Parts: sequence; C-alpha cells; structure tokens
Amino acid sequence: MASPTTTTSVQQLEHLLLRMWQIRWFELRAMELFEEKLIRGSVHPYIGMEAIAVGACAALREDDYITSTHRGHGHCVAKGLELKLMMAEIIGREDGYCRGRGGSMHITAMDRGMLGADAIVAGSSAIAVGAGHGLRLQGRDSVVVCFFGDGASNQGILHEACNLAAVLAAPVVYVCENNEWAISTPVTASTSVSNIADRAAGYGFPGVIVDGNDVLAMRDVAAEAVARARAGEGPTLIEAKSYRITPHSAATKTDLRPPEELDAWRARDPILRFSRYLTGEAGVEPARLEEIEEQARRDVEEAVEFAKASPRPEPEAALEDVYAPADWLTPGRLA
Amino acid sequence: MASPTTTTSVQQLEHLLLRMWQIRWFELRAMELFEEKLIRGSVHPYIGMEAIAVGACAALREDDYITSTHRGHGHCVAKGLELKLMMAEIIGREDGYCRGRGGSMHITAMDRGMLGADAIVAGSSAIAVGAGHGLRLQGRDSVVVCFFGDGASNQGILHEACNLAAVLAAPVVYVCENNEWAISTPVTASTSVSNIADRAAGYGFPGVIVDGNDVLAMRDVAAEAVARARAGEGPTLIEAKSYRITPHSAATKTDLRPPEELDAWRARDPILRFSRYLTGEAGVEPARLEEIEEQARRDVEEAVEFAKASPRPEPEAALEDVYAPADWLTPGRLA
Amino acid sequence: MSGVGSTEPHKSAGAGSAGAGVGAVRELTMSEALNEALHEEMERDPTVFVVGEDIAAMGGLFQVTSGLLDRFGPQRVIDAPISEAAQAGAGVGAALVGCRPVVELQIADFVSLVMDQVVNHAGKWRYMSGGRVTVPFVLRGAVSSGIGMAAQHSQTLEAWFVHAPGLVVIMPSTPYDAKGLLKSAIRDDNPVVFLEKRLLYSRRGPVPDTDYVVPIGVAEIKQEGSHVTFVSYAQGVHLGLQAARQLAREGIEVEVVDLRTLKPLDIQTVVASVSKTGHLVVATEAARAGSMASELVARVCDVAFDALRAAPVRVTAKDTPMPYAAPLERAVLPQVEDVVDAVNQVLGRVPVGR
Amino acid sequence: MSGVGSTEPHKSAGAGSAGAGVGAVRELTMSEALNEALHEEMERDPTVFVVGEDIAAMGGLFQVTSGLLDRFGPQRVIDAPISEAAQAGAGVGAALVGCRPVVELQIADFVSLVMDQVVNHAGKWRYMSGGRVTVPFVLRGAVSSGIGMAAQHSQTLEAWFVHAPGLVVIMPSTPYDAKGLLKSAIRDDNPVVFLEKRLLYSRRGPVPDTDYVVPIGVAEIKQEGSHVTFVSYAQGVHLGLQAARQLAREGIEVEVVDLRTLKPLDIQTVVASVSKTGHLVVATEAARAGSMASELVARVCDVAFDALRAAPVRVTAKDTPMPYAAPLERAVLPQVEDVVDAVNQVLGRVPVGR
Ligand SMILES: Cc1ncc(C[n+]2csc(CCOP(=O)(O)OP(=O)(O)O)c2C)c(N)n1
Ligand SMILES: Cc1ncc(C[n+]2csc(CCOP(=O)(O)OP(=O)(O)O)c2C)c(N)n1
Ligand SMILES: [Mg+2]
Ligand SMILES: [Mg+2]
Repeated sequence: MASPTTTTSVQQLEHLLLRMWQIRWFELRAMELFEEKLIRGSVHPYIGMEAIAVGACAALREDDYITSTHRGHGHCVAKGLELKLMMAEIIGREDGYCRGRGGSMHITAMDRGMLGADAIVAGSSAIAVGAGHGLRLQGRDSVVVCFFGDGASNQGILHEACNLAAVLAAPVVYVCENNEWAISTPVTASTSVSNIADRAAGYGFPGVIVDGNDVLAMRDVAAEAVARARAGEGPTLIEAKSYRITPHSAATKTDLRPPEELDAWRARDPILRFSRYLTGEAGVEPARLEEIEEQARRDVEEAVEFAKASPRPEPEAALEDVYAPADWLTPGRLA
Repeated sequence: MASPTTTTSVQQLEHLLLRMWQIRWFELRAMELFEEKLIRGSVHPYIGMEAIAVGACAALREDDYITSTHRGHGHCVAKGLELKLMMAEIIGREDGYCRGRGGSMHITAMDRGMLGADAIVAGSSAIAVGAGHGLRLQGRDSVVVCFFGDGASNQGILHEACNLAAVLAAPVVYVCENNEWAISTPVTASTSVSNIADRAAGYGFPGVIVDGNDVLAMRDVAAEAVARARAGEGPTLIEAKSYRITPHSAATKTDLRPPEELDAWRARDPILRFSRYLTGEAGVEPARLEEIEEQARRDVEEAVEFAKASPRPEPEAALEDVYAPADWLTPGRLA
Repeated sequence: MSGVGSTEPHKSAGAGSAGAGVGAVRELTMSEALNEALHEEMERDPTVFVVGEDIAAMGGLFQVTSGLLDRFGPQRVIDAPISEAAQAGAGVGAALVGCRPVVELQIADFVSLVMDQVVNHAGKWRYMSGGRVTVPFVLRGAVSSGIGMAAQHSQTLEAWFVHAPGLVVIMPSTPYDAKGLLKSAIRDDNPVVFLEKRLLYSRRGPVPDTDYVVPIGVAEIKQEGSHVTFVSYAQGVHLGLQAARQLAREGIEVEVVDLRTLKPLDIQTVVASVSKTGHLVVATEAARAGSMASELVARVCDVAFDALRAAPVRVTAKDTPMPYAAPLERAVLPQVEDVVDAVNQVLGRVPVGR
Repeated sequence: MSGVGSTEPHKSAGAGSAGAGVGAVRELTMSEALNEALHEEMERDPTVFVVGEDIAAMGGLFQVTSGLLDRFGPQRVIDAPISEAAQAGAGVGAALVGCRPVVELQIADFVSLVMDQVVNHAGKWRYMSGGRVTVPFVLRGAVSSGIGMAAQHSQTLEAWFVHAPGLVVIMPSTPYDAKGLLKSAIRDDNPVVFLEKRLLYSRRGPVPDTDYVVPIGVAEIKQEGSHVTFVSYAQGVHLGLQAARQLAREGIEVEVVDLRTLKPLDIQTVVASVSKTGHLVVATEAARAGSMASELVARVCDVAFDALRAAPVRVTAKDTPMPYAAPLERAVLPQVEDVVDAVNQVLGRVPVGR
C-alpha cells in the first residue's frame, strides 16, 4: 500500500473508503436486482476494481469530467453521482439519471461531470479528446478522464484518439483498467504487448503503470497526470493493474477463469487492503470502518427503495427527446 | 548508399534500376495523360519513392503478396505487374487489369500477388493480416507486404491490424512510406511520435527505420523482415523515410511544401543515388544506365500505345461482375 | 403449412436442398442449428474458419461457435482482440486468397464499426477488380433488441447493407432456415451479411440431420392466406404468424411471406402473393425511415402497383434510439397488435386514423 | 420560379430568413457560399470550430474552409490526423460540453468509418440521457461521384443516416440553400449530417450578403408544374430541372420539389404536389435498393396512395459499385434522359417496358 504523497486528512481517507464501499454494495445489490428481474439487459459489476475509479476521481475537481464504459457504475459513484438516481436509472424509472432511457450502460450526468457511459468498447475515447478541447476553447481548465479496459486497448478508435489528444495536447487522462480479461479472453491472448502503458510511447506521452488495487497509489498517479493535463502538457496513459472479482456481467453465466487466479485476487481485494492500511498506519478505529461500510450499505439500500418507488416511464413518452427542441419540431409543421 | 549485404549480381542490380525507371516514366506519362484528360479522377505519382517499393518487392518471391494504396503504381510495377495492363486500367479500357472498372486507385492482379490497391487510407492493413493467415491455413509459406503512408499511420484500423497480426504471428510486413506529408499536412503535425517505427514496440514486434531512398538498404531490411515473417516469427514494421517529389496528385494544384525542402529531396533522388552507386562502386558503364532508362521509357511508351488501342468498356457491361457466379443469379430467377 | 415458428422441413428441403433426401429430424434451437452448420461446413472445407470475440474457449456469447475450438483448433477458431474492423478486414483478406472466413460480431450494432471493411472493401473488391477476384466472406451478428440492452445494443441495421452493392443479406426466422442458409452463405462466393435475432436463438424447430442447404434468394410462404400478404423476415415472421392466428379467428386469412434473403430479393414470390391478395403489409423490427419495409413498398409499387387495392402498410420500430425501460422498449418495437392493426387498416376494417 | 440551378433568393429568404431583409445579391459558387457560412458562424459564435483533413493551411481540398485558419487560428481550425472516427468522436465530445463543432470528411464515402461515432454516439446520446444533453454537431462531406473517382470515392450514402434515429440529414442543391442550410445546421441543437455534391461546388447561384438562414425541414418547389411531381435533392434537382425543360417543349409540366432536408422530411410539400399532379417521380444519385427514393415512395403511399394515378417511378443509380471508366460511370449514374423516361413512364406516354 502506497503512503499518501500529499497530506491527506483522515476524513479524506475515510471518504475514499466510503466511496469504495458504496460501489461494492451498489454492485452487489444490482446483481441481486438483476436476478430479481428488476434490471433488464445486463449489469457489469465493478467489484474488485473500486480503487481505480475512486483513486482517479479523488484527483479530480467537481468541474472535471469523466467518460465511462459498460462497466460504469464505479466511475459514477466515484465521480459523486447520486446513488438514488443511478439506481432508479438501472431499474428503468423516471427518476433515473436518464429517465430510464439509458439503463446501466448509459448513465450520463453532466451536472456531476459525467459525460456518459458508453456500451461501445473504447467508444468514448475520442469523445474525451473533443470534450477536453472544447472545454479549453471555452476558457475552462477542466480535465477529462477516460476510463477503458484492457480489451478496449486494441480498438482502433483508441489509437486515433490517443494520437489526436497528443497532437492537440488535449487535457485528457487515459485510464486503462487492466483487469486481465475481456469477457472470456485473457489480455495475454488479445494484446500484443505486456504492459498496455508501453503503448503511450508510441504517442509521445507518458505511460504509467500503477497497482490498481491501491487506492492511494492510484490517486497519486492520477493527480500527477491531471496536473499535467491541466497545465496544457497533454495526455497521460495510466495502466491500472487490477482484476474483476465477479463475472463479466450478471447475465454471463460462464466464467472460464482459473479459480486459483480468482482466489489470489480476492486476497488483494482493494477494500480489504485499504481497510488494513487505515486501521494500521493511518490509525483509524476498526469500529469506524464498520460504520463506514454500514453507511454505504444504508445509502445503497435507500437508493434501492427510492428507485423502486419511482414511477415507470409511460409508453407514450418513448417518442420524446429523440431531438432537442428545434424550429422544425413545431407541432404540425412536419408529419 | 548501403552496399548489398547479400551477393547480388550486376544483372539483379540493373533490374532494380530498370524497375525504378519504369515507375518514374510510368508516373510522368500518367501525369501527362491526366492533363490530356485520358485519365479521370486522379493519379497519385510515386515519384521520389521508387526505392521503397522496388527494394521491398526485391525481397519477395513471386508467390508472395502485397497490398497497396491510392499511390499504388509503384508497388504494382515493383511486384512485376505488366505495364500495358496497368496503363490500360488507368485510362479505363477493357484490357486493363480490372477491365477499366477500378482505375488508378484499384489495380488488382492476383496472378502477380497484388491483392489490390485501396483508396481508403490504411484500408488494406487488416486485409494483409487475413491474407497472411489464410495463406498459412492453406499450408503456404507466402508473406504479405502491406504498404501505407505516414498519414495512414494514425488510422485506427492500422492499430487493430498490427495488434491482430502480432497475436496471430501472421506473416505480414508493414512498410510505412513516410514521405513527410499527407496531402498538405506534415507528419510532424499529424503524428505524435518522431519515428513511426517506434510504434512497433507497442505491438511487441520489431520496428526498423530505413533510408527509403536507398534501394539496397530497403531491400536488405525487407529481406530480413520477410524471412522473419516466413519463419512464423510474426510481423515487422519498416519505416522508410522518403519524400514525394511531385504534388500529392495530378489533380491537386496546391502544394504548400517549402521549395527548399523539395530541392533538398530532389538532390536525394533515389534513382540518381542508385545510378551513382552503380557507375561507382558497382562498376557499371554509364552507357548501360542510359540503355536501362531508355528501355524503361520504351516499355512505358509501348504500354501507352497498347492502352490507347484497347477498347472502351460498353455501357451495358456496367452491371456485370457485381456478384460472383451463384445459383441465385440464374437469369429469370430473380427480378 | 405448420404453425408458428416452425417450417415443414421437407418442403423447404425439397425446394432447395443440395443434400440427398431427408434424414432424422430433431427439434433444435436456432443457436444449435447454426452451430451444426458451422461444424459441418468446417468439416467439409478446411478453408472455412471462424473469427470473433469470445468464440473459441467460450463458444460465443450465445454458444453458436460452441465446440469448434476443440474440434478445429486455434488456427481456425480465433478469439480475436476487440477490434471489429480488423476482424472484418482480415476476413476480406483471407477470402481473397481462397479461404471462407466467417466473422462473428458479438452484437449486430457493431456493424457500425465495420461498414468500411464490409461495404467499401468486401462488397466492392470483385467489381473493382473487373470480376477477377471473389470474396467468399460471411459476417454474422446478433440482433439484440427486446431484452433491455438499450440503444447501442438493439439495432436492426440490415437496411444499410441492402443499400450497399455487392453484398448478400440474410436474416433467418427458423432453426431450419438458419442452418440451411448459413451453409449456403458459407458456400457462396459472395460476401454475405447474416443477421441473427438473439431472441430467436433459443426458439426450437425441426432440423434434419442431413447436409441440406436453403437456397439464397428464395422467399418462403410460411403460411398461406388469401386476404392480405404479410411480408417480413426474422422476428417479424413470428409477429406475422401470431397476428395471422388471431385474425384467422375473425375469418381473415393472412399469407405470411418470409423473405429469408433480403438481398437478392425474391420479388416474384412477394408479387405473386400480392397479385392474389391485393393487400400488402410489410414488417421489420428496424427503425422506420429508410428501412427494408420502405424498400419493399417501393419494389412492389414498381411491378405490381395495379394489384394493390389499398395503400400498403409498414409495421416497423419507431424512429427512436432503443430505450432501456421495458414499457418504452415495448412501445418502440413492433408488436403483434401492430400487425393486427395494420392488416385491419389495409383491409379497411378500421378507420385509417393514423 | 427561376431557372436551372438557381433559386429566387428573396422567396426562400422570406420563407425562413432569420436576418433582416435582403442585402446585395452576388453570384457565388456553392463552395464560396459554404465558406461564407462558416466564416459568418465562426464570427458569430466562438464555440463553433472546424476540424478535418487539410482544412487549415490548405483551406480544404475544395476550398470550403478557405481563410478560416488565418482568421480564427489553429485552435478553432484544426488540421486533423487521418483518423475520421476520432474526428467525429471529438466532435461529439466538444458538442457535449457546449461547443458547435463542424467536422469535414474530405470525401463522403468515409462516412463508413464514422458510422459508430455518428449513429451510435452523436445520434443517440441525447435520447440515452433522457433528453438531458444536446449534441449540436455537424458532419460535412463531399459526394464525389461523376468524375471518375471510382468505387471508394463515389458513394451517395445519405440513406444510412436517414435510417438512424436522432440525426438531421441535409443535402443542398444551390449555393443559396447551401449557405442558409449550413448556418441552420450549425445553429441547430441536433447532430446534422450535411452532404455536399462535389460537382455542385463550382456551380454558381445568387447569394445575398445578409445573415439569412434556410430553415431545416422545409422543401422548396424549385419549379411549378401540374402534370408530374418530381422529388429529389442535391444533384438530382438539376437533373429534374433539365428534364423539365425538355419535357416542357412537349407540353409536359413537371413540378420540381427540392427536399433540401431529407430528415426531417417535409412530407406535406411533397403530398400537396402529388395531390395536385397525381404522378410521382423520385430521384437520387444513390444506389437504388434501400435508397431515399424508396423511402419517399413508401412515405407517399402512407398518406397519399389514393392520389397516385400511376405507379411512382424511382430514378436512381444502378445497384453496382461505381465503375471508373467514363461510359460505365455514366451508365450507373442517373441521367437527364432517365428522368425524362421516368416522367413519360409515369404518365403512360411510353410502354412500361422495364
Ligand atoms: C465495440 C464493442 N465490441 C464488443 C463489445 C462486447 N463487449 C462488451 S464488454 C466486452 C469486454 C470488454 O473488455 P475490457 O475492455 O477489458 O473491459 P472489462 O469488461 O474487462 O471491464 C466486450 C467484448 C462491445 N460492447 N463493444
Ligand atoms: C480514410 C481516408 N481518409 C482520407 C482520404 C483522402 N486522402 C487520400 S490520400 C491522403 C493522404 C495520405 O497520406 P499518406 O498516408 O501519408 O500517403 P501519401 O499520400 O503521402 O503517399 C488523404 C487524406 C482517403 N483516401 N481515405
Ligand atoms: Mg478487461
Ligand atoms: Mg505521406
């Protein structure tokens, strides 16, 4: 466990833990809701990877942005989205962030700097560049963090986006969540290089490897990359080595990963490790940790209650919001 | 000028020169034919880059393959395609390689191992991988060389193709023709790394820089890469540093390149350099060189005559060859 | 003809079988039928190979490639990196040198990533070469609407390929057709886009264990009827058959034409039916504007306008991205009731209050 | 109405101008008109920026972005690396945070590389967010058929976008419309695909120097007529106007409707015309199957089937990739004669021998 390089109050540390627990409980409840058929389609749990999003977002300001993936709940929680509105979204209710239109894979919350989750693998990598450039054009010094997976690293648009971000020196930080697998395909089989971070050299910007199960280490490398981006020095690629402890998705019943591998990573559980650090070096009372976990659990439970009480969308509303308001939408003007 | 590392007969050296002159004259005549409106659309001359294709193809067997680009005539000549059939194609006649259907940007000649020129920048980079893999599946040990430009190096599919080629250890050699410009855009503005060859490290295969105006050096690095590919050791990326002496295309009248830059590269003309080597170190008579140039000129002239005498396609034939023969094409069976 | 979701195998086999007679007929799911087709074709022809995401060890997200890795090894059953364009491009390259690649897109929406390789390359290479090369390439993908996968995993995009010269486009509705058509697609020397409706994967139907093929470009009348011609494909056929059952109770006989192949289009079968019934309803699960439904209306107008006794009616998805929540998704996708309404409308049985 | 290739500016301006009255009217080429639109909009709104290949120093392959770099600098006039998907994606991202990006595709065929970013992202982001975001994004591209650029540089692919929910699709036929529509497109809060026919870039027409806009979703009758309704857009409009002149000599009056916007479709104007003439010819330079021509036939059948006195006729490109040689390309693309034939056919003046 890395020690914080910046002075960090106990309160701040506890907040990181809270976020990690919120993600953990959110995902556990979401998997249950999927089994209960309250969630349709799929749910891709972030369990085991909580330190990446929480660490990275701890390095961000409120007016910074992120883009996210199919496995996006963790990013949302880490960026400070409201659990209630998230939960309502993923069970398809009107009070959800997207009024139930988007579901688990498409949560968007501009007011919290969440540009959107994207179910197209690597699909948001160029969106991040444009957002970064667009913010700068408007005189803002916000930074955009783009999360993507090891599997996504072989997608063409990521290459294009990295190169474009580099030549524009766009304020973007790429965070590759290398959890070793893309559904059933191990990163060693899909990816022609041992460390995805090494590809950064091909774009002329720094590539950094970090223990993705160490929330403080993650926060520190992110902070450096964010500072670089904000200063106009261009992108950084952070490769966070981690693992997903749960299956690819709640809908995917086959899991081909060796049980020993899973066990080994369970032992490196980022929440356990951080908890150990907190009760050890940081001197936090164990009881306090239990309180934090309990609070997270309550927060998630409240979110579930809120979501369940939220109304289902009316079928007629399906035709709304295809287009933004425009002259040519004047009723009666067009068939 | 590199000295040949493999023993090379004078005849072989002279053949390289002949090919280079054939390309040069072919392109000069093509530009004229464009002005005469015998060629439609566009023509992208390979002038100044002759050593790349001729060097690379000198390392190939007849049963090896290449894929090519919008700037493809040089690759075709180097791979041993017939000038007559090429010329007939680019002026749109029935005797052309593609019966006038393809034109300058789409010459294909499977019997000469030319898989096809591609007007989509970087478009053939994955085709090369599949061809290589497909040949191997059929028990053949042929190799596929994929030519592409500096501009193409930022295209997503190239990234995907390089990674796929690497994980399959496909028998592919990537030859990046870095002629410093993509139409009006300098490589320094479009590409986030100084040497495109450096990107090979991101795929775990060798990246080699070579003087693309030195035909023997080009042949040597290609030979090594081809041997590697043939041995099942996977792809290589060769970055050939060169320059195009003529404008982007016969149709592009604007040329924003600094005249001094052009002059400097004219002085490094690959044909002049190789000629100097031949009359110097290799001890070939100057008169012999003139003969070779003259022969190339005659070959091209004959190709022009042949092409002009070839019939124009009949309009009715436009509907042919959309599909390969199939049951369901039986006349009368379908509307 | 047989009922909802099944086709009389011997009839279809008779119409287009390349095999010798009919063997044992089992009830298979569509994914099992497709899997059998792949096993048989890979056995028959060593140049056939499959590439896609999670298709090897896992056997595909929907088990269509199950068992292939063990039988044919990793050179012919390739778990590809997530890079759909390169997979498609590699397919084109392999086809050019004489292989018969089958590329699987996990979800059909990802066609948006391969349009260049499929349309600008696979579909054109032959024509651009003056007929000197062939591109025997198959692209398969699962159309995943109807189960809450939301906007980026629920599109039905066959119309894009129908609009692209040089391609064959197939969308089967039954296990029998799926197997026979996939075998035809693999054997065909042209690039084929083969779209499979995910909700149909688990649907069972009779499939003989013989080496039959279903011919490309031949529609099948899945149910005869004299009052209205209903034309669709894939899931739409089942909507039609269900609607037909409901309407039959009211004495309305719907003829259900299953296109099976969208391009080339078997317009003769469609027109023969319209000439008989004088009324046309076409259906697709795709968004309405620019859909195959529109194309069908235009094609029928071309050759049988005078046979139409009323305006043809299109039953389609709404022109919206696919929403996630169930009531919304249901409202966007065409339902059996919509087909019933359309039939009533075209027959003038209800006010055309649209 | 005025003649071939020109529109009476004050009429259109009157119909949809946001500016104050009509200023001086110059004869500009379409590329000059588009260039003016970009200059004016970038001046008006500092969040507008342009990105594309060779658009800065070179001013674009067809000079549409000429002079912008000098005036607005490299942060707003970006010579992008050759990576169309990233350019489009960057456009979406910039739009999400409040900019109004205009992305130029050098050749419209490269839409095949950006379908995912445009269809799965630009067109859906708003809907997927429950209406909480807007994506004011413009994608421009040059349709390059007719000049021997062959199969990969000659497609007319608007139908793909018409089929994609959430997009606006525009194809202007005159310099006047081009300028006014591009300004509308930039100001609109929705993603717009704006396709420009390359052969029209050099065509001149009157353009006022005022800050006018042409409204999205409003077709224009470019020529009135009572016998046949001809509906098209972009180059097709000029084919129609030329055919109309020929036919006028034989006493046939063709009403030429220029859609200008393909989505949303101004079906009212089309139907009003068809109701008057009873005869419909639709034209597009796109390949026939799944084209906008098919969509138009289906839409008219929906609402005005009974007004049709004969089968509507589609004039389109052939369903082939575009060949290079001149006689072949001419045979594949629709010509004025084809429109004349179609009009004769729909009027029953020649045997329907197709
Ligand atoms: C373009 C695209 N291809 C394929 C998929 C199907 N898919 C969803 S998640 C996934 C694996 C992604 O792996 P990775 O990027 O490592 O992320 P992880 O799931 O491991 O977090 C795949 C193949 C998709 N959604 N988008
Ligand atoms: C996908 C795609 N984008 C853009 C173009 C237009 N275009 C043709 S050649 C060219 C420049 C290519 O540069 P480079 O790869 O360096 O090759 P060079 O022309 O220098 O040989 C461009 C942008 C194209 N044909 N295809
Ligand atoms: Mg992963
Ligand atoms: Mg170049």
